[in-house]
Amino acid sequence: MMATVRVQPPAKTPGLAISDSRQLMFGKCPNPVTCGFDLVIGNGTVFPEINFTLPQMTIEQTTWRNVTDHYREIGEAIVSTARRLRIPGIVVEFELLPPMTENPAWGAEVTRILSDRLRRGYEEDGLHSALRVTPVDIRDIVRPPNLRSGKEWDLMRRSFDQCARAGAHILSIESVGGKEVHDEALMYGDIAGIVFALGVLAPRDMEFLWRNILRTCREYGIVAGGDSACGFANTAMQLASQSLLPEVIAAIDRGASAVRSLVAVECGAIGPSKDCAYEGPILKAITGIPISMEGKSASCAHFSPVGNIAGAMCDLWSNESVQNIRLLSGSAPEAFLELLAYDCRLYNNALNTGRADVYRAMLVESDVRINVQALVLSPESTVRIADAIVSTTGHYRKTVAAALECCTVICEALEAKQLELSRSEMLWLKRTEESLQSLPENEDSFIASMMSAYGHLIDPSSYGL
Amino acid sequence: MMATVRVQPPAKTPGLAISDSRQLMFGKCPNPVTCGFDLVIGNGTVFPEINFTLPQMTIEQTTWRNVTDHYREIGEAIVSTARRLRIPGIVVEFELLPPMTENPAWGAEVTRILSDRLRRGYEEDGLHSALRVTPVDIRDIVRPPNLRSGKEWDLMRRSFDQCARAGAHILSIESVGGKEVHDEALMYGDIAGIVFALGVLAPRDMEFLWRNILRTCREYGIVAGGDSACGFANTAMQLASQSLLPEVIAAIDRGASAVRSLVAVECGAIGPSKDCAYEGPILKAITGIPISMEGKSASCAHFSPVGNIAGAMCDLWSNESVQNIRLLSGSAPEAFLELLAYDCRLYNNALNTGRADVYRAMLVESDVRINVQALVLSPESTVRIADAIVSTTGHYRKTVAAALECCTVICEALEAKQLELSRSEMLWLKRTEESLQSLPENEDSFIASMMSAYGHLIDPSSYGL
Amino acid sequence: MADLQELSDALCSGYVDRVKHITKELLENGTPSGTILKEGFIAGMDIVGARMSKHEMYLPDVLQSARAMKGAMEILQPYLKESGVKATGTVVLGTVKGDMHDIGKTIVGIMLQGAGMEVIDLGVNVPPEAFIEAIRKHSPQLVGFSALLTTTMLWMKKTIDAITTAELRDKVKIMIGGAPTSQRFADEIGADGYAHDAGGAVITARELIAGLKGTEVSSHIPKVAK
Amino acid sequence: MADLQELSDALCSGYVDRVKHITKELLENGTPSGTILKEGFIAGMDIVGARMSKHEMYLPDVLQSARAMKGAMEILQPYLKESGVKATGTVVLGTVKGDMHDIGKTIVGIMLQGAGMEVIDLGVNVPPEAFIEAIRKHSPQLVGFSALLTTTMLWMKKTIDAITTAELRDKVKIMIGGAPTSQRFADEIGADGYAHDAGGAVITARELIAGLKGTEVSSHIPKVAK
Ligand code: B12
Ligand code: B12
Repeated sequence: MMATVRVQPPAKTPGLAISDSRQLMFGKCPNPVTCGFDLVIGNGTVFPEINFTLPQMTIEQTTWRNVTDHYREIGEAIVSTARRLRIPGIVVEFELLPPMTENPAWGAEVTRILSDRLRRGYEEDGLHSALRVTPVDIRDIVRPPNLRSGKEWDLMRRSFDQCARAGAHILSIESVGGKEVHDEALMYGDIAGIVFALGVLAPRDMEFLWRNILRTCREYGIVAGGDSACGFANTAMQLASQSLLPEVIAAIDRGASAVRSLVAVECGAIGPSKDCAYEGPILKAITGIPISMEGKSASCAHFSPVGNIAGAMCDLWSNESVQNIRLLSGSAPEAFLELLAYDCRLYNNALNTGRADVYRAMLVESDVRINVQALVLSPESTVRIADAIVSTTGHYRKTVAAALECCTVICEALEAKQLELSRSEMLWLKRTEESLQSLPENEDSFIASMMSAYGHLIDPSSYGL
Repeated sequence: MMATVRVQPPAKTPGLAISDSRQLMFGKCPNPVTCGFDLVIGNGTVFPEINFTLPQMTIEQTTWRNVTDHYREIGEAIVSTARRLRIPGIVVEFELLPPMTENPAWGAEVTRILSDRLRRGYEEDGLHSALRVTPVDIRDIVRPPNLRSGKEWDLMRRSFDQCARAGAHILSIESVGGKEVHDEALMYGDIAGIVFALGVLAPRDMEFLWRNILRTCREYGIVAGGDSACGFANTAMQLASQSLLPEVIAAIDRGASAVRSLVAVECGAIGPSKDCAYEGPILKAITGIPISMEGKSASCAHFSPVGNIAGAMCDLWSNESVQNIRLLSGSAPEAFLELLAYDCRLYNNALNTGRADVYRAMLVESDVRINVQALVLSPESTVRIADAIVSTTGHYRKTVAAALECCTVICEALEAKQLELSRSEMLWLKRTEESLQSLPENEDSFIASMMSAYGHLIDPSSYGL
Repeated sequence: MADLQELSDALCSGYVDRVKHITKELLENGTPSGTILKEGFIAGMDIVGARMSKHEMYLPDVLQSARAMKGAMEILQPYLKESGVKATGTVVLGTVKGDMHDIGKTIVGIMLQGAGMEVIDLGVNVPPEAFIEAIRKHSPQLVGFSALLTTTMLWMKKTIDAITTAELRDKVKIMIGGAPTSQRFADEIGADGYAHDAGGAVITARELIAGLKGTEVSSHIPKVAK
Repeated sequence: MADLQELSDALCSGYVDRVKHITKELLENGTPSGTILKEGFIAGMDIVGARMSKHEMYLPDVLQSARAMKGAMEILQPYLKESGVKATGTVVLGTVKGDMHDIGKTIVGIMLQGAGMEVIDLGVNVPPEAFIEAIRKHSPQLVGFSALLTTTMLWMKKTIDAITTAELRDKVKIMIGGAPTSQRFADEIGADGYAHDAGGAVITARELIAGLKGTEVSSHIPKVAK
């Protein structure tokens, strides 16, 4: 059965698809997506998105049989758990590991195994489902990274193509254009360098990359899901969790990173966005696409300060990733799918009994006052950052506007005693806001100054500079 | 700092401590317990109870150093996670493994490691906490089990004593008196044998066992927490989840098993009851003690059909048990403590903002119509079963009354179309109800008939028969 | 005159007396005891096992059929001995040292009996020496280990090593099971087979015993996707 | 006349020019270059490392101090060479084959430099041969592996085996890190050390290098409970 794709095009209004924060609700979005085996995402029901990876082993010709056994086992466990818990619908994400993109046929073979098992689940148990496939962005294997040509780029395109042919329903990627500058700027807490990476370099690569991905999606009639700022904002979140960076930097980076992720939608992606894209709510507010989010359910992949609030506006609820190892009950993917399924029963009960507003308020209030990264993730902050982005033009200015709006939101919360920050965090907030305010209005002069500081790290032609 | 125990004695009213099901609420109970490092359980806040076990290794003299390293590592991880997530209070459960009860000094050594780490957490971070220690009931190593004398019984008493001295704040156990009959009766779906085990044998052993445990607790000024029907109702739940038994049997077994667990409270236990005692709500309704429960959060230990409803009336929220193995984020105990902490933020937000009724309704409604085991766990069913238990005398008649009330609750739900059961499940419900109704009113004649069928499995003197 | 089909049906329904009655009738009419065993009892129990694996039959009903078979076997046993028909296999079963979880192991034992095997159940907390002693005494084709604790699983490995040291390893096939175990763990410790549940245990046991005797496995139980 | 204490304070505050100025002044007044390195730079960076481990100093401030030290080292280097003072140690660092996670490894490299070590960073996706070549070329005391994927961790084992086959194993100490790794994993694959974060990496690196040279470890960084 060919995957049917009924697509409502993203609202083309200049403003926001959702301008009232009370409408930014889990399970509902202006532009629901139908894909895979008759799964309708964002149309009144929150579904689990189960994500899994290999245990401690290498991926080589000699271990490939063992690798495919793991994915067959996981496919079986997912469908039987869905049957046991009467899960109505599910997105299964297969995040390729590097060798599976370097050998496109390997990634395609696993895609086929999972897609066929879901087809059988649909035909035998009536399980609605869709398979999201996320090839690896291997272009930064060479430094400075060669993003628009070369062996890696070619392998990546073939990986997208062969996975699409092998039965993927949704394509996504955690792209790394601009990361070579962002990593450096992040370590020095240099907001100008961060803006150069997120507002100048990344959008240019995203446009090049996602035009290609859309071509593949149209060719095979499958959905272009979206990108994730994992290499940017999640790195910042991890550094903050290791107390290597102030949390305000991670919060500002999160808001600013929405602009580069938005480019995927501008190129034709229709969601669901990637689970580790915590900037998802901002994309949903601007374009109305359904989004996948992760929080406490992803404690198996990394810890986070936004365990509950991250779910306040989700259309899919994910566990980010967990190895196929045995716990006392069964495999870890089975255990985390049970967790996701019960969380989703609460979302859907709230939606079906008019309690959605109350439940969303509980999810937000439980985290928002405890952590600055949770503050910028609240529905209210989300709409304000989204509004700042659409109220200016050009990815550079939009990125600066988003970052500044984050600073304003944080300052207001501090004044209203709704948030507390340490002395050093306050110092970094002030220093960062001042740097942002002193950035040039004109993009070209900004690029010139950044090239002197960071130019040695990039290959300009990879960004069309 | 000596663990302070401020105890409100369980309400001595002949009726129920909680007779209105709306009062059976998470985080609140008539008889809160203060124990450990100034932790107040059941007095308006739900705390996580983190439970953990060893990975794949043997416990021997040669591996003992490695064993204690694991528990030191776990203690460290728990306190640092509590600090990171600002968890106000926590119960840490150390479930001994057989060699640690067989060598009481081993169990005591691990108790000391964990208790000292929690003391430091209290002194340095202000973390309120209590350590629950659960020695192993090793008396059924010999068949038929010798419950009131012999080497095993002696080692068990010394294990309780040495763990109490080594810094335990709460003592619990999953006792197995009557299991030798219950296992057999369960396999044949023989409700009479089940009642003989739960209503005649188990209560007699519970009384003998818990009198001894109370003596130890009073001697060391620590809390007698409670028992768990893990060897009875959880075995039934597991058999039902493997489709080896009809779910109605597991549901009826759950209700009936409250009577034997109640004996611990009758002997002086004041809670918190054990996390895997899903009969906890019935104990809370009758005696007002605080209870620990587990649901979706225990998917690491075993799967269950009561993931959300199990939390509707909990005072502690537990993960049952997980090995100290690495996930992508950190250790599995850290990952599941983060999960428990975020779930508890929702309970406590609901309690502090007047949304408790709404949230409890969501937890109940999400499971209650999908599964018969969830139905008997609802607040309404809980109060009805509790009422049936207190409305008659003698453990035998109480057990029959509880089982019959479960049948009635299920039949009413079926008639009201609030539940669906397969044809074979309906058949088993009818057959079981009829057998229960035909059981003799007089306990002695019941015992006589049961001894002919199951007498060969037990040592009568172990039950004072 | 009742035939083998009726015997197997009566067995599936667990009618203890009817099964005994038909068994006697068949013997009186000269039906070979081996045929009654294979095409009556074992065929019937195979259907029971298949239904259980497809969750169409609960354990109590399965045990009722097993009880019926056990009852009739007492009648058939002398005839089988006389005509030299041996049980399809002998299995020594036990929960390894330090572990007292037993209900899973017990269920497996009953199902193996239902498949016509002679089962010697050593109970719980069984040290390696006890397994070795049982192997020498009963010379089984198959030894089954059960464990439910991560801290007793490795006693399966230690027991296999002890059996190897006692130079008995090539005399028996070894099968394992229990919640924390898996096929991967079985391969790691050098066991010959693993099964997730009782239904699987019968299939694996048959394959291993047949493998030992080099005969083809004939069983009606569909291979359940593990 | 500024003294070593002021040098170390200026370093902690990351004042690049002031650190260069004081270094020149001390050299002009005849303070031995080795003393300036040890009691000025390394002492200062040790305080920075300690503050970072106690979460009192963020990475940007730490890197500012590292930048200040790097700047002044250019002045000090010729004097050190002249008086034969060698760097406290040479470290070859890299993310193993198939893995492109690098920021963690980069941070560790910077901190090791701050502790007075010469760091050769081989980047990402580094195959065993490249590590071997770097060992032969730079003859480091220490080799550091980083990995963040469960499917690249075992390349740490393969690289250690390759180093052993190349008969270089006893010439170097090997230290590992990265989210999925642990002390237990380090022991399993025969590495000499593991550290959970950059602060720990400096402590472990010092211990391993000292162990190699048989000298006592002198460092002001308190042992952080791993
Ligand atoms: C019920 C139960 C008990 C009961 C005993 C049940 C019984 N009658 O055997 C009691 C209360 C006695 C008990 C005690 C303990 N338990 Co317990 N228990 C369980 C529970 C919840 C279910 C086990 C069960 O009865 N399953 C039902 C049966 C039918 O399934 P099964 O055993 O898996 O068997 C099936 C398959 O495995 C297979 N199979 C089984 N054996 C074999 C053998 C072969 C050869 C083959 C082919 C197949 C096969 O077929 C069977 C039928 O389908 C498990 C949870 C779990 N995840 O399993 C914990 C569990 C196993 N117990 C656990 C613990 C910690 C304990 C205690 C130490 C707790 C304590 N401190 O008191 C003690 C230790 C007792 C001891 N000395 O061994 C932990 C183990 C943790 C770890 N480190 O591994 C578990 C996982 C629960 C938890 N806390 O997470 N337990
Ligand atoms: C950010 C991130 C990325 C970024 C890269 C970040 C970077 N700049 O390096 C990008 C987006 C590129 C990325 C890509 C991928 N990633 Co990634 N990523 C992460 C994430 C969220 C954080 C990693 C990070 O930057 N941490 C911050 C740094 C500072 O911490 P650190 O690396 O742990 O380093 C510290 C310590 O480990 C230690 N240390 C580190 N190295 C060393 C070395 C020595 C010698 C010593 C002593 C100490 C030491 O000190 C450091 C400082 O404290 C992790 C999650 C996690 N749990 O780690 C996933 C994670 C590692 N990634 C994962 C995956 C699956 C991938 C992809 C395959 C996804 C995909 N299909 O695109 C690709 C593969 C890329 C590749 N070819 O390797 C999985 C791994 C799953 C598995 N099977 O193991 C993880 C766990 C996330 C998840 N999905 O669960 N990722």
